Amino acid sequence: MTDRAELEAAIEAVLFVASEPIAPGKLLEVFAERERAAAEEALAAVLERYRAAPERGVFAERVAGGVRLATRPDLSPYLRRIFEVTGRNKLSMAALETLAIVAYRQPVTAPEVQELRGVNSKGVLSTLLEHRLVRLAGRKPVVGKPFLYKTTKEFLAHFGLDSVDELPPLEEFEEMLGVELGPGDPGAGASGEEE
Amino acid sequence: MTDRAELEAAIEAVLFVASEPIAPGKLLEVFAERERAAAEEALAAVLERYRAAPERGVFAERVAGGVRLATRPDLSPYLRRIFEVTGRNKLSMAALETLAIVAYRQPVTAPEVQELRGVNSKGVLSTLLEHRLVRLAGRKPVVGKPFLYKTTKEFLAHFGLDSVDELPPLEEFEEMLGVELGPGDPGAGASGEEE
Amino acid sequence: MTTTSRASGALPPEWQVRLPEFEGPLDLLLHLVRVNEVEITEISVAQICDQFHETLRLMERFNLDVAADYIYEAAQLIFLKSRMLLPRRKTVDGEDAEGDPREELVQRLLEYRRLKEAAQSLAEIHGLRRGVWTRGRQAASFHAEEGVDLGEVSLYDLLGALKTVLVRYDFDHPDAMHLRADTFSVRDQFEALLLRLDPQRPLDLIADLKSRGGRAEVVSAFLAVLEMIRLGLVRLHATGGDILLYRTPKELQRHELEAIRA
Repeated sequence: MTDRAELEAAIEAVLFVASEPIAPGKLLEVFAERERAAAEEALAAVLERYRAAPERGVFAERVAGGVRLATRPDLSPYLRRIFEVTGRNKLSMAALETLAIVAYRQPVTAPEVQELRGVNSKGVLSTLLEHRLVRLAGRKPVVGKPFLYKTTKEFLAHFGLDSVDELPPLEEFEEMLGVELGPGDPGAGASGEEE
Repeated sequence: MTDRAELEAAIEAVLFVASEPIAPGKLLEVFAERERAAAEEALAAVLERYRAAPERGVFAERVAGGVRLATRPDLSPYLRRIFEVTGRNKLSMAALETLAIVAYRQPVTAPEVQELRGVNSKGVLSTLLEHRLVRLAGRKPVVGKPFLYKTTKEFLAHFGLDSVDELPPLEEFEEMLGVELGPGDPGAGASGEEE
Repeated sequence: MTTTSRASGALPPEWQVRLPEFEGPLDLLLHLVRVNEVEITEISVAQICDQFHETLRLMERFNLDVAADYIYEAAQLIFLKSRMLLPRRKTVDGEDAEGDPREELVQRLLEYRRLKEAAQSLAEIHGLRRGVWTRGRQAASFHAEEGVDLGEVSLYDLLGALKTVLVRYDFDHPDAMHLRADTFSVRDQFEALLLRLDPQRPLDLIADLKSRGGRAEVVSAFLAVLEMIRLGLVRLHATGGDILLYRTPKELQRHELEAIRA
């Protein structure tokens, strides 16, 4: 029987080496059947060790249906000073709007996105494809057979979500919109308008 | 002044992200001049934290004039068990290229694939057979009677297609991306060489 | 209240500053609803329609490209405005037979506003999470082979791979190139011509065009020359039966090149 310390050590090593979130079930397959229960406890202990703390720069998070180690977001300025930053572009508002549509309406087609945004969104969709935040998921069986778009695991990992169900529900917004609107932003009034 | 906890956290994050050993002097450059002394102490503390211990899978080591985090060598059997398995679920770029050729040119023979790719592709084809993404579909009635390859139902299911006719033509892909990808269209390849 | 009198009339100055920031016609409409301090459901089509058109005129005045999407929406608004002016048909018991013509617009705006809220919350998460670093792909040595996760391979990857194959094939088999349909983009011709133009020596346009392979190429090359004249990159000089092209000292701006579409 592998002792508890070794189980923990092995789990930590796996998490350290993995570049993508690993599903706990898959991680436990490293161990023999009869050790799984003990390994599960060991995993919990390792995750506990990697809880965010002021003096810790690395923490464990559950994203995209798995577990992974990552750095604390607020430490990014230090990292940027020493490592080259690649592919960390800020997403434009157009990209975020499109991403929101795909995330909430998936699977969705480009014409549907265009209908909702009121603008042709092909360019934005291809940017999102390139960033691997969305992916093609077959075609819709309607006239023209347009491509369907879905979000990817990378999307979940980037936004720190375990699954798309964790997206803030749209109904919440609906509720917010259901109530009487306040006076809006006071500065934006069309003061000089009626002269 | 950055507090000690943050210094330690930043150092841990840097060590975690780095893929190669970092010289301590370089690591300390992340911090302001007047903080270097404190940072040096913090570094020592972090290295102390990462001393080899039975329940730790990752430790700090001094190599090549620098410091780095690495997994404990005796744990590598566990790592191999999980990452070789995950590796098997990956499609190499070579496999993906071959799959694309089979998809668009089916039925196609191994020599034809080789002609297009410029390299022997038999190994890759058998990987694709294993993954059940392509299948054998008889032999071509030419000299040597090479096997013909086609895509499978699993292939269609994976890409969300009803039939291979639904594969997007390359021009559509370019149009979808709103860019011109350069020369070539699926018809321009080796088709002329066929008897 | 200090309102500077403005030629543009209805629009307060802060709108103009914000013009290019709109994500599209719906975004502009939402903005108009907001500044008018009305509920989306209480929207005045006539007012919104006028303000929308006024904004488009302003955009044109500032030489901003008014995209087709805006123009389409503007036409929709006019149509809606005209419908609002028509007397509505009533049913026998005096009920409105057609419903509120604004209904569809109102629904679209509500939906779009919901999406903006969602996008906003994604933006916040994105801002926060952008600072998260992982160890990335350094651990590749442990993988059997570097590649794409089978579960995540999409048609996009498949096509990308096909493209790689074809580009490489063309590169390795230059003689296969002539199999391509000869399509000549104006932009390609533009770039090629610009490279060939020597500031010291003029180019004989007629002779150059005559040396071209076919009609399509001549037309593209000619259009490229017209584009260059428009951008002030070349000067034309006609002597006898010849037309000479002179390269001017003006530098080509990146956005100018990008504006030239095939």
